[in-house]
Amino acid sequence: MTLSPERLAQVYRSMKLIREFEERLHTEIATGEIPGFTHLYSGQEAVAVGVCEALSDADYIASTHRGHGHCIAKGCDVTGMMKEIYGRADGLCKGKGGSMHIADFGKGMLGANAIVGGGPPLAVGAAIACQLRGAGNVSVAFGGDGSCNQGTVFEAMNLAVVLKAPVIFVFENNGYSEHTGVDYAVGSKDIAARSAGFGMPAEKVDGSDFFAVHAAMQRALQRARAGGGPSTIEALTTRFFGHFEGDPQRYRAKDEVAQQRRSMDCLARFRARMEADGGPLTAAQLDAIDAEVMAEIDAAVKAAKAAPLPPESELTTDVYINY
Amino acid sequence: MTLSPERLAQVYRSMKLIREFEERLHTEIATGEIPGFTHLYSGQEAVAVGVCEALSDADYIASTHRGHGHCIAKGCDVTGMMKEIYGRADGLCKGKGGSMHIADFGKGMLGANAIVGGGPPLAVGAAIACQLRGAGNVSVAFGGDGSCNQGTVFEAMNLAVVLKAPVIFVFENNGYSEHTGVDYAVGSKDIAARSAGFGMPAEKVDGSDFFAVHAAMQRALQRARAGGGPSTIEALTTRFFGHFEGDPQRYRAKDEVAQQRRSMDCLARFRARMEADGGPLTAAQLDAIDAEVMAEIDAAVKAAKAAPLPPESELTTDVYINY
Amino acid sequence: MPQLSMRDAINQALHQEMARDPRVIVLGEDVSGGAGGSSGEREASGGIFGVTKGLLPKFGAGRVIDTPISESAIVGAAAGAALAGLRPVAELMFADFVGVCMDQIYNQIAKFRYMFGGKSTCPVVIRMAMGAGMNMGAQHSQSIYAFLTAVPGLKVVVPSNAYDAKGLMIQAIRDDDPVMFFEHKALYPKKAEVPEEAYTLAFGEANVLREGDDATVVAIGRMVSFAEKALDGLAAQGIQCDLIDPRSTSPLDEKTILGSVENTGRLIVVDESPPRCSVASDIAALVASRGFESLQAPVEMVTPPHSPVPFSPALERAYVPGPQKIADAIRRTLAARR
Amino acid sequence: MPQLSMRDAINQALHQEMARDPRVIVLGEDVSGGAGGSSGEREASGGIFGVTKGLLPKFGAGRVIDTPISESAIVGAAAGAALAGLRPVAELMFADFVGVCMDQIYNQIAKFRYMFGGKSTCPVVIRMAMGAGMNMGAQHSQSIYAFLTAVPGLKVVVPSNAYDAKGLMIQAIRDDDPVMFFEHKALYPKKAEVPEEAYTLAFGEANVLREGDDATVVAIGRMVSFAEKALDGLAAQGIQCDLIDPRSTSPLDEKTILGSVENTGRLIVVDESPPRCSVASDIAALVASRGFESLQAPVEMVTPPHSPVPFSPALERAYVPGPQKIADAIRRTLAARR
Ligand SMILES: Cc1ncc(C[n+]2csc(CCOP(=O)(O)OP(=O)(O)O)c2C)c(N)n1
Ligand SMILES: Cc1ncc(C[n+]2csc(CCOP(=O)(O)OP(=O)(O)O)c2C)c(N)n1
Ligand SMILES: [Mg+2]
Ligand SMILES: [Mg+2]
Repeated sequence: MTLSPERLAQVYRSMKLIREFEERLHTEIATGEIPGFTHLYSGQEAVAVGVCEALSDADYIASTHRGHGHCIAKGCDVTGMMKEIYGRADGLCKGKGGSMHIADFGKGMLGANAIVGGGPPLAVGAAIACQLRGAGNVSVAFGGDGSCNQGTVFEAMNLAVVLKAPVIFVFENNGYSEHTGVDYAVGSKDIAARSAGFGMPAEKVDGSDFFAVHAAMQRALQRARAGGGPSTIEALTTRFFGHFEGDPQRYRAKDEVAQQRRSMDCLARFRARMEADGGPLTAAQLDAIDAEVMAEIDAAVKAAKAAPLPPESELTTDVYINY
Repeated sequence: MTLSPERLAQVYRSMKLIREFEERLHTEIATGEIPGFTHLYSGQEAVAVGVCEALSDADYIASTHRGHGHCIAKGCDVTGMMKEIYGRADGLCKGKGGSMHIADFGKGMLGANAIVGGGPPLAVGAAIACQLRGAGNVSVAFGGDGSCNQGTVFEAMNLAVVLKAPVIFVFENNGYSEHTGVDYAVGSKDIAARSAGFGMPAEKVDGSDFFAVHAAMQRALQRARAGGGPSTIEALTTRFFGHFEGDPQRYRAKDEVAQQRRSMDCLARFRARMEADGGPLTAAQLDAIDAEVMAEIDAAVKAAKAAPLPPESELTTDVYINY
Repeated sequence: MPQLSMRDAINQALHQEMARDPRVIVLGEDVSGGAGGSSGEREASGGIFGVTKGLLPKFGAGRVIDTPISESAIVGAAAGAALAGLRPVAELMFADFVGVCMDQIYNQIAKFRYMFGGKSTCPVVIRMAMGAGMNMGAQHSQSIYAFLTAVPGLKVVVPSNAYDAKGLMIQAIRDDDPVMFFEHKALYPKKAEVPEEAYTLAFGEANVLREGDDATVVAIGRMVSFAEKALDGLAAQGIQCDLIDPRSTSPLDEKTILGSVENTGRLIVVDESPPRCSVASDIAALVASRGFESLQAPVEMVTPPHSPVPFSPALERAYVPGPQKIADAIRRTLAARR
Repeated sequence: MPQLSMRDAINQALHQEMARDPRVIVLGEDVSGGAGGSSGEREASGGIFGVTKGLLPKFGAGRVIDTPISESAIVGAAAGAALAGLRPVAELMFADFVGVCMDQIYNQIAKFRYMFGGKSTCPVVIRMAMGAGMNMGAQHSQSIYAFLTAVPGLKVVVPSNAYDAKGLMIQAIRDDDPVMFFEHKALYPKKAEVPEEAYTLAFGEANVLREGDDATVVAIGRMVSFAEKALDGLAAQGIQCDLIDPRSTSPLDEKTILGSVENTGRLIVVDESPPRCSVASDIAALVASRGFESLQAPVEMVTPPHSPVPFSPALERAYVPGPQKIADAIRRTLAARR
């Protein structure tokens, strides 16, 4: 499946938006103005965008603690997100959720999740809803290379196979869960193969290559929409920052990040591909998108900083619908 | 590895003891004298005995709700068990545990478990203790074909592989978890293959054939004792009774049990094998064991019925060691 | 009016709501039974307690979903389906199994709406059988509603009879908040008059079964019938008490309890959970803080001891608070004076 | 005496006990950090909060065990190792994660000894960081010790300072019963005088930090220092209260609490959990039932509201009970009379 220049521009814009959102947060967090702790998605953009490109608002995703990228790829409002991360009253979740709990139900975004393994069972449930409605919609469970060792995730995979539910399990293998290497924590050393053992097609893709992710997603999607049940995609990727902001990353070789910023940058690779493909998007067009994105992020941060904090009266609202 | 006639007699005796223990319970439960609900192990004896034959008291097992067979195979006192099941003061657990909570720490029996999937994490822990002591002991996690879909079990398998812990996961595939067929509940339709996906050797054996189970166990044991880490054994077996006593078993074909009692009776097959092997044990010897076992069970039931109930003062003891 | 067991009353509620609203689905282990297996009987049980019987033949496997033994996935799937617009009723079989899926209940379902700033609805019902008295041992006999009552974001319902169970179940399914529904195993066969037509009972509205000025007795679930027995005995001695069944522990009808204590000055709470951080202690604390002025005697909490549920009937009988212990506590409180 | 942070005090306790007793092991996610990965640094963190730092280099990977993200397996393995004779200290990282391993805690560890008729010992310690105040959101800020205090068979410890933390941790490791050990994140950096040598503090023995006849203040964990601040302010107005830190909520030092209320006639409980079925309500109920005769005023419970922990600092500040709210409650109780 080839994408039109318009879609390609959209894809690049999404990836760039995620990148700049995160790079900017990295800077802003250092000023101490952002509360809590934040897990940045920089480096993994091609996965979120490659997966979500083919989804509509009627398709669902369940996300993780490292969820900003998934939110943006699924279409969440960047200013609303930024305000949420700053804990403001008009953030996407009124400032009650924060970085790890952004959701947007109009976009089919079922929420980031601060519990590792919390999302996949939810995704299976959303898939059951899709199945029952019969409109061919699907649901995606994002998870990391660490999450795939959590019992809830295994259960979700088996249940999805049993019900032939239209779920796509996307494991973003960035090499680490907190300070532990995937080569240690996944006994089989192979997430995709272990998933295949559950009775579903599973493939490993280059997670820095938007086109590779997107193609795998197309295959999984087709299968799911046709009633063929769940699939797993293991995307090999990297995170450009620490586990959370402030992590000294002593578990990583000294030059690993610098090297990966060179070899595994999905934006650079996208640009190279455009050139190789004879320029469906020109460098100038891409530069223009970059500029737009920078302005958008700038505006979002400004808006967030200026936005009001939630009033104390909000403390006890939204616990129940009625009680 | 060939077993001496003495060991063979011991093996047969164990299997027969389990069988008669359960068949007798089946009758006694019908009288209404036995409290609670009971899951009988009849039909699966070759698994428990095939696995435990090669273990010593310094090796551990963690059992399930269907635990009588594991207890007996691991050497628990049959009269103490019977008293426990009758809820008597001098039962193996003072009547506080009952059928689903029999343990015997002197025998390395870490307890039956009424939570499906409760045992395997415990077995990994016991294996860590074995590893640290360095005496080559192992631990066995028993589970059913239903238990293997529980998150705790998947986690235990992965952790065991990561730590190269000397655990053997024994899945007794008797075709059903409660009223649901394994062909439905295990998405991959293949427990052993799914376990192999976790990065450990896994084999499927005929669970009605003591010698097949025993041989697989020897292989797993050798590997575990040598530091080679965990293994899985999936034993294909059957239960001769319902899930619990009183289950009408409408999920099973009408003649399934009768047929399996004919074709999958481990005792009959053991006898046939003795004959085929030229009689390391003669029919007369086996008959004598049968008679002994019947007498032992008879005595156990009598003793249990005559034993005192726990006094009310026992209600609040054993909650803590000191408090 | 027809007499129905609590089992059948809940079953009827499920039938009626599934017929009324296509968004209602049921899922859990063996909710129909017979998925897979060799007999070909597609409904082999209808739930281990028979509460979901007849739903599969009527509504099909798309809406009556048998699952593997994977409680986190069951509850999580129910939650996800609810977020996506369905109204799932998940069966946890035994309430004791909350341990293997607690995260999905207390960190996910309970917190969605708050974390997401009021933007989600998660109208899920989790049904579970609770209670001691059937010699099922420590892991199959607990009454763990206090755990969930403690969790902001959950509603918690504990019916004491078939009539209430039907009305509360229908309310639970129609309610837009998540509801934890506790069914006492010993009450399943107990019958009451239950109207054929659908009806709802509001949460947070206690049922006052008896009235009397001597003391306020609050009892939950199966304890309600035991309290009635105790009061029957005391009536002969001229002792009359308010008997309050809160029906839901969250929301709790504080007003009715406080109002009664204002009149009687004496409180006895009867609860099948061990005493620490229990609903009994919760109600005692409510009255000690907000009804203190009217209290004339020490609050009495009638509960099991701080111990797991024993297996042996000889011990389990002593574990479960019975009419005698309740009557004793009432007498004690009447003897005390400020 | 050396000043140590609570983080370092617990770390020292772990070092000393591991050196003393070869059966003590430590396991959990990133307890050393750096298992796998590309740097080759085998101890890359020493725990996400640094509490287990230095253990791996000293005691080796056989006794300091990094694990995958599999809390049920972690806690279950700790339990199984304890049954098999070791003395494991498992780290759950955030207390909020009990949800994914609750069964192993409340149905397994807590019940073994009872179910097995007193034949097992399971000397396991589960360490977990709790508490709000760091803007970590609803799933990383809870103080869920009430859940576990409710469970017969568990001991529950909530230290309020570095000195206590060390003594209680050493006691926890040497204790033959399972111990749930709650460490408030905000207290990790707080320093106190901590003796170098090993010492134990008994469970069930409260620490009376202040004495005074006006009222009894019971505060838990981080709330202790807030109560001290409140009392500092009130002292200027001539108000003097007993301040009791129970240190363990199970066993609870009922005697000290009841004894104090006997003298003061007034009770304020300060607790960082939401109010329903909480330790606050538990202690209120204790006094309402067994100290009622001396009570002169309504019991005051100072707790967060019945809501999840909000993310925004603006809201979280209002969520956590602070010195002001505590002082207000004390003044309210002093104004009330019977
Ligand atoms: C149940 C649970 N256990 C542990 C944690 C702490 N924790 C947060 S993120 C994380 C690592 C997750 O690793 P991975 O799944 O690879 O995702 P990544 O951070 O690499 O995106 C851990 C252990 C948690 N939040 N929830
Ligand atoms: C966590 C949990 N879920 C459900 C149950 C109820 N239950 C008891 S036994 C059982 C079936 C177990 O099937 P399997 O593992 O195949 O063992 P079998 O009964 O065949 O020996 C179920 C669902 C339970 N005890 N614990
Ligand atoms: Mg990762
Ligand atoms: Mg089975």
